[in-house]
Amino acid sequence: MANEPEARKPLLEVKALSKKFPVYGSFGRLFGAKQYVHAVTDVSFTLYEGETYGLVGESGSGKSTTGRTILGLTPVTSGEVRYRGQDLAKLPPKQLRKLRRELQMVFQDPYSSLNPRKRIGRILEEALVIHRIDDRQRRQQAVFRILQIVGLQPEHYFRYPHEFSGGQRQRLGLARALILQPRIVVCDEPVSALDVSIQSQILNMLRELQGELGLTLLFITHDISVVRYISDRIGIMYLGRIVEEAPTDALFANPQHPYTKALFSAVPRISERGLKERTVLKGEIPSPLSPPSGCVFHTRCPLATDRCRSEAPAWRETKPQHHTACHYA
Amino acid sequence: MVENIHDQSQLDRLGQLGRKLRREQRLLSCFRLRTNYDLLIGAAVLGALIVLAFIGPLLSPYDPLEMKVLDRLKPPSAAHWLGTDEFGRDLLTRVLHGARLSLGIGITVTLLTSLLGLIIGVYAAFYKPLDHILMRICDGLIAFPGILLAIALMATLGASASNVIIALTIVFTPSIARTIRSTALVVREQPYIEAIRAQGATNARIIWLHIAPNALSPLLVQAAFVFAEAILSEAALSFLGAGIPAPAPSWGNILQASKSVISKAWWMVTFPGIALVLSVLSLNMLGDGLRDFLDPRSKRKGKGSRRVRRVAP
Amino acid sequence: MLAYLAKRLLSLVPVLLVITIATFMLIHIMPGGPAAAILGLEATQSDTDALNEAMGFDRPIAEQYINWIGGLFRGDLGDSLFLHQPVGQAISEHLGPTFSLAVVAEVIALLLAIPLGILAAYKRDSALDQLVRSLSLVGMAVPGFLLALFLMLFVGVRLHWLPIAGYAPLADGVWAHYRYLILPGISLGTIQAALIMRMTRSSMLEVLHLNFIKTVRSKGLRESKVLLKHALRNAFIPILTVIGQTFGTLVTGAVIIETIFNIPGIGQLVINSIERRDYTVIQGVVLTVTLLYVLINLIVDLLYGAVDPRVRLDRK
Amino acid sequence: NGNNNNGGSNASGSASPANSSTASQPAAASYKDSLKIAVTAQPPTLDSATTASALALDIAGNIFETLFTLNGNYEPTPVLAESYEKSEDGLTYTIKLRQGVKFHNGKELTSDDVVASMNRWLATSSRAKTLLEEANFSASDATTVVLKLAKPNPDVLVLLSAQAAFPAIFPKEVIEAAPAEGITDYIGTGPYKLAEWKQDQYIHLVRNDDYASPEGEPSGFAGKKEAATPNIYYYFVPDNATRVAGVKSGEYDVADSIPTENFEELSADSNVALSSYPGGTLTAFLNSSEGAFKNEKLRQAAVAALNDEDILLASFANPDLYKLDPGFMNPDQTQWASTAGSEYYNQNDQEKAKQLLKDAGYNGEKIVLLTTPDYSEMYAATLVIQEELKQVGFNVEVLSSDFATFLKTKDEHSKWNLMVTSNGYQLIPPQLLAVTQSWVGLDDAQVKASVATISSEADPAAAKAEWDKLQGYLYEQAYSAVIGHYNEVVATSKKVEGFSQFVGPVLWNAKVAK
Amino acid sequence: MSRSGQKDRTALLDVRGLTTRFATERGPVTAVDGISFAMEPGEIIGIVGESGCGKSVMSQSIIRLLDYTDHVSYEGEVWLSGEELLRLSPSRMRKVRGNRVSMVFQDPLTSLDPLYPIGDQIAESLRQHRRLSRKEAQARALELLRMTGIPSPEQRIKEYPHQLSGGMQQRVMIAIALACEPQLLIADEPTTALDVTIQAQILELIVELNRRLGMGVLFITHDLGVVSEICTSVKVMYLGQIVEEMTTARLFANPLHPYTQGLIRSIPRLDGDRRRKLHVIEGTVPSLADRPEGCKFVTRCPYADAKCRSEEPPLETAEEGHRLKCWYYREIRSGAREATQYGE
Ligand SMILES: Nc1ncnc2c1ncn2[C@@H]1O[C@H](COP(=O)(O)OP(=O)(O)OP(=O)(O)O)[C@@H](O)[C@H]1O
Ligand SMILES: Nc1ncnc2c1ncn2[C@@H]1O[C@H](COP(=O)(O)OP(=O)(O)OP(=O)(O)O)[C@@H](O)[C@H]1O
Ligand SMILES: [Mg+2]
Ligand SMILES: [Mg+2]
Repeated sequence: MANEPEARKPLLEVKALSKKFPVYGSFGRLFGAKQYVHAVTDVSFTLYEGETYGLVGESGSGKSTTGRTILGLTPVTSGEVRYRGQDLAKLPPKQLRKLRRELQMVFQDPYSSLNPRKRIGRILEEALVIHRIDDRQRRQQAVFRILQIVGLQPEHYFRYPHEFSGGQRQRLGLARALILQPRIVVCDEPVSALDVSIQSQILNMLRELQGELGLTLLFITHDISVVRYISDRIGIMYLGRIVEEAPTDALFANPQHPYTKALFSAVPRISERGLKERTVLKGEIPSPLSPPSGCVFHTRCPLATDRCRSEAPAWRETKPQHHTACHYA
Repeated sequence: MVENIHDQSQLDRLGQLGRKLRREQRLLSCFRLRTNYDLLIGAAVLGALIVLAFIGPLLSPYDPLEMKVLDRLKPPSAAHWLGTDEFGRDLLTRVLHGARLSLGIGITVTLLTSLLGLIIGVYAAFYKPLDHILMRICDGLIAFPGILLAIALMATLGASASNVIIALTIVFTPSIARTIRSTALVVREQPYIEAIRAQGATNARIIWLHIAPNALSPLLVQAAFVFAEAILSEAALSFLGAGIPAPAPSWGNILQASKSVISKAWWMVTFPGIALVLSVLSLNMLGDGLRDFLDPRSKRKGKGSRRVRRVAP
Repeated sequence: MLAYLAKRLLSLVPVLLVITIATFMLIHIMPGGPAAAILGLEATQSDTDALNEAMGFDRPIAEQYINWIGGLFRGDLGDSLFLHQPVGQAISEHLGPTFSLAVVAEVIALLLAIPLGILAAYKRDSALDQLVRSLSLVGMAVPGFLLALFLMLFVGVRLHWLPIAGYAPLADGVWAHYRYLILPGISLGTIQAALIMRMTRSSMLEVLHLNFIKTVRSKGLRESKVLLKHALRNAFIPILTVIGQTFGTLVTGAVIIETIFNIPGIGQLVINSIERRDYTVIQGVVLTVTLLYVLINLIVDLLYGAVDPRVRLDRK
Repeated sequence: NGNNNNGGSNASGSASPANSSTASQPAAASYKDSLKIAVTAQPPTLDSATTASALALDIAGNIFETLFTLNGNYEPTPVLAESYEKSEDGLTYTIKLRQGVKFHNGKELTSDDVVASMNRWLATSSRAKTLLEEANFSASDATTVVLKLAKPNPDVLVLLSAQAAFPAIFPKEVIEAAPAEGITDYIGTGPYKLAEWKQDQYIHLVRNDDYASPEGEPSGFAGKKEAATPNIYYYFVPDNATRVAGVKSGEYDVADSIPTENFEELSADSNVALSSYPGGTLTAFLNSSEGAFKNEKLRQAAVAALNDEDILLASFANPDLYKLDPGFMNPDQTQWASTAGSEYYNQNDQEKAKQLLKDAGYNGEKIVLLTTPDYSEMYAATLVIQEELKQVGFNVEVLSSDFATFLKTKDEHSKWNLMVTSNGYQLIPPQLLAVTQSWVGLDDAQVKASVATISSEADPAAAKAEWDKLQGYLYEQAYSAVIGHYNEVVATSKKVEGFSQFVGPVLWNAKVAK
Repeated sequence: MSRSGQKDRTALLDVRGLTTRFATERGPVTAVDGISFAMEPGEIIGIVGESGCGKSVMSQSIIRLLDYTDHVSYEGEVWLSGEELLRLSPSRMRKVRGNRVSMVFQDPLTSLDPLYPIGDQIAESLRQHRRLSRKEAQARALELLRMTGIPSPEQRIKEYPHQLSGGMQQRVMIAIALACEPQLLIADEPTTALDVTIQAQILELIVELNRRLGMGVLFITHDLGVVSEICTSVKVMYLGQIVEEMTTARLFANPLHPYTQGLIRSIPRLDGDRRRKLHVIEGTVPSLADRPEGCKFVTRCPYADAKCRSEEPPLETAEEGHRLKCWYYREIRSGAREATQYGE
């Protein structure tokens, strides 16, 4: 799947992206923000044409925010997002709206991301209407086509979102993202609301479609087994930062960051042995309002030293294509 | 397989299917309607009142304004089914005409407040700076008790039906706007709004095609209450002498006049009182029924999507 | 806490500005003036003009407003043109009866509404529930003034149980005070009861569906404890909101009931002042009433904190 | 009601005459020590010189006294005065004051106080200003004052006794200390002192223990005043139904201004006694200064269309409570009662009205009737008139607003054409609103000349003749038309004794059995 | 282990033919359909199954928490140490809840009363069942908190649920459940709402407590990985029925029911070949309102035939401690039966 490194064409480059959400104090907006939620800090990565990049992390680590800022759904605080050379953050709204055709998103909760009062046909057609594509009849045909592609029946055109099962809704979310024939699709936890037996249907479909349509995927998830299955490269996020990035096989064969190691070991594994030996991380994830100094992971890291507490580790290539932010990797 | 979707017969078939599905949908809501007694009774009583208000006076042999002072305050009889008032006018005719005015004011006020409230609420929810200005004004208006505001306005504008409507609209709009705003604020944060924005929709499209329709169902319910409140407030204003000026009959007017003869002419307070209570009751029932009808929880018995993960603190 | 209070008070400033300016404009657009009202039907135009000039109503509105605001900063609401006392005093004298009445009405409403609301929610769809729901619908549909007239005729005039109108201050004795307030209290309380009952029922229903009710039950607690200690307290915030709102409207606008039962409260003061075109009193009352409304809301907000730790202090 | 209730000179008008029983004197213990009376509103002030509010004057009458007052026969009778002398030319009155009268503050009454009070009254009271122009009081010694007039006036003593804006005697210091808006320090010489004025609730009066009463059988406002009940409470009860229910239930001992609707109901109540006294006239004023009614024919058409009987019945409910009579003055007052113009009164002649309309070339112009719901009798009468005018083909609209707005609109003559008001009786025709230009803009040379003649004519018969002519002229020109005369009704509990009424309730000799 | 045929007085819990129905607008629905099983003291039994298959309803039926829901009816018997729970009076039942059997729910935040400090909530059942004084109860609550491994419990005990993180909230839930030292702990998806690293902490805690206190644990989850880590035996549920039950080891080594097989194969495994397509169970779970006749899995089963559609298979014992509901498991195991509808 992953093309040879030399042949890879960068499609989307994220450079030092940061996003802070202000938290207002008792005087509201009057006296400015009191504190900031550091949702995403200094995140950089590149999406190459046709690949799937997996972003993994625990709840609140900033995965969704990364995805949303990349698509300009929420303004960046600093950094840039370059899509085919254009900085999306600096684009006027009108042009950004035009570019949306090529940058689509599949949302985490398939039910609440479908307007409950509209029939599926209308929901899927709306994207075409917005971009003034085709006439009425052709649009309808396009919808039938896309329904078929994601494995639904033309009959479903006339139904309301609540008349679908979870897996079907997720297919609808996908259909909506794909109907504009985008080049990049950000999938924000597209399977985490589904049962295992349905999850595999969606994952298989996603992989097939990617191959057929030549999509580039940014796949966000907290499920390590899923991300391993779907991605070519993986970034591990912790507290708003990417702490490690590597091609999938390399990462699983040889995780270097202590957090990655703990994460992998915490995953309940199907085995016949019963409770296995593992590194259970102590403590809780720190608050993004005041991230720890130095290495953000030092509060829970079994190997932390004084250096970790004071000095933020640099982002460095520890192996070919394998980057880690740890002093001791 | 993908190809044969494009042929015309296939499209026709789907068109038919769509019609069938829509019919089913309609049947389903018919069913939900049939078992919604609040809604049915409320609508029936209200409908009956409206019909009576508009055709009743045509059937009555009396003029609501014609005075026969010698016949004043006669109890109900064959000639005057509900008796006569203090000027010898036929009470039934006046109550029916009063229904026109009272219900008419209710309807107009409801439409005006809903429209204004919707516009103010939706825009306030969408545009932050506007929000602050609009909501401060609304706060101010809400903080000042409605009936007093209405009385002051009536004193300023002078008593007339249209001024009653203006006054009541000013009184009721802020709270409607607030309700709409709070729903719209919730709707605005819904993922499907973000989803449609991600498709490249313009703000106007988002506001009017997505936020407004979804903020509408609380409005419908509240509209029924505004309707009821407007009728009551008109009566209260008239009762205080600040409502519709006589001789035009409104329920409030008739009740106001009945106050001084209450121990002598029970019919003057009883019948318009019943009409008033009945209409407000039916409106409240309608509102309740509507809420149940529109409440998605009453149709989806099961649970929504599961395993929604905990949001970070 | 203090910061929170300061914030609330600060956010009041624009509201008050809006309100006072609006009232000022409103009362000055009102036709007629205080002089005519003081001098009566048969007064001559020149008398009226002279009095208006003496009272300073011939000057530009903006100037009058600024003077008034200036007075406000010195804590001076001005003097009533009609009542022979300062506006502040007039308001405080009229506030007492209104407040007493509101308390009586609210107590009647709560005693009726909360238990019935809880029972209706607990026995959902039972006959009792149906009854409570119908009662609350009817309660909301009967206008207070009709009920008041009925009570006055029946309980006051026919049965002679209670005085039909009037008011005695608490200083005259507890019973003397409250006997005047019972009938108006019932007239006012019924509608409030209907609203509170409704809210209690629906809020309880919602809470009873929440997960933690299962936890509490899984501990083996008695139902009374489940309902009162856990469910009711959790359901209480919306109920409190309604109580706050209804109490707010009671304190600021029991106009009709006060008129019918001749209770010298704020509602009557405003009505009379509008009739008399007693400008300074109208302005003063509007200001007070707004402040009161906000104050009641503030108290309710602080009570939220007492009920629910999550909204304590200045958390938004 | 805010009308002023000036008495005429004849007391026989009361439907149920004053019951002034002072005969039986049961032990004091069996009477209540306070009397509660429900009145319609809070008076604007108790300073009688500055107000025309009947209510204010009723209450103030307990606190303040005048030099002269009217007895039951509407004759001026001394109160604080002891005697007077009139000069030959009728321009000088020398008035001797009664000795030993003390103000509520303990100060003895002197001529200085009288001069100060009377001159203030001459300067502030609008009646005195117009009818006693350039008159002046001075003190000749400590117990004698002298009134000098610019021109002779046959009615001087009547004016000094008048109930409207009556010339109360205040201590001189109080007058000097008074602010521009009027006196606020209510110190008088009357049988009661002001104890408390609870704004918008009640006025509490207590007996003046140092009171020096004039002698004589009580009659009208004159005669002996006992202050029989130690405390009097005037409660302000604006709602009619509440006043009625209150007197029925015993909450109040006396209820003023009983709505006529409740007359029958209260007559049937065994606990309540009703009494009534002539209240005034209900009069239609046509706006001849601007608008459609500038046209005399249209005015006449409107007056021709009136069915006064219906209007009165609708306004006062019970035929016992009103009287059909064309006179502008109190029909019981022999000096001025007149039936001139009766052919134009209560015509109810629709044909004539229609004919006049046609003659006038009426083109459906809108006729606006101005009224206010705050006065139910004016309001009801207006509604009936509207209906009656409609019947003959007028295009009529009612302009109704609250009282304050009504007062304002009344002075904007372009906004209305006809208005009905209820007015208390006047003592002499020149006081009538129907001839006052500032009232509705009546501007007619003949009317002015007549008024001048009446106020300066020394011969009563000639004055009367002139007044007959003037009343006839008012009707003929349809400037205004009396609709009828009405009674005011007061309800008292049967437990009340010694209550009487003249042109208002008289409470100082009343007591309430336990 | 006891066979459900005879009543076993030594069993901690013996559920026999438990059926739970709800009356809904569209008629009665059967959420739990004739479930029978037994468990011994100290056992950890896992119950797995997809969303809506009746896991929660089943567990809540055991302590009759659904009594307060509208229109619920139970059939069958539930024996807890020789006492039949379904026929107990409400007041006797209350003495069982929180005392002899307690529960931990899925979402800790919404399962704690937000308005009371956590100490009070722990103390509540102690005061109810043990009649402890306020002070004693608080002291015991502190002890319990410490036992669940919450840092600085003295301070936390006064805090409110929203002040705690999800992991800590779940520890509080566990402390509440353990307050009266129950014989049986029912844990209904206690880790689903938590992050993996936190989940690991909670699982460790439950296992440790089970070992130390010797109580039985009924562990409900949809996560087969979790089951494999902590449970001794496992029951697989589908549409209100137990379709297969066995020891955990066999579950992954030798599942026999086509549903269980499909389930296990469709999980992306950390050690599997990630380039292969995932196995898929086609179709979706039917709604309770239209449960198929015959075998409940028939709509999604690749091996189903007419018999499966009309006749419901019994719960058969395949081997000692391994029972399942399938007409053709032998043929499928031996490879004699080919997939009829869906190929791989
Ligand atoms: N609009 C917002 N305002 C304030 N804070 C926000 C906002 N959106 C997200 N955050 C905060 O930013 C942080 C990262 O949130 P984000 O949703 O990106 O996390 P995530 O990794 O997607 O988590 P999850 O797995 O729960 O979806 C969180 O602490 C969250 O509370
Ligand atoms: N009170 C009720 N009335 C009607 N149906 C109900 C009720 N409670 C639960 N159900 C239905 O019973 C079925 C089983 O629900 P249950 O909660 O036990 O599923 P579950 O296996 O616990 O699922 P999850 O993994 O989502 O928690 C579901 O279809 C549900 O809709
Ligand atoms: Mg997310
Ligand atoms: Mg469950």
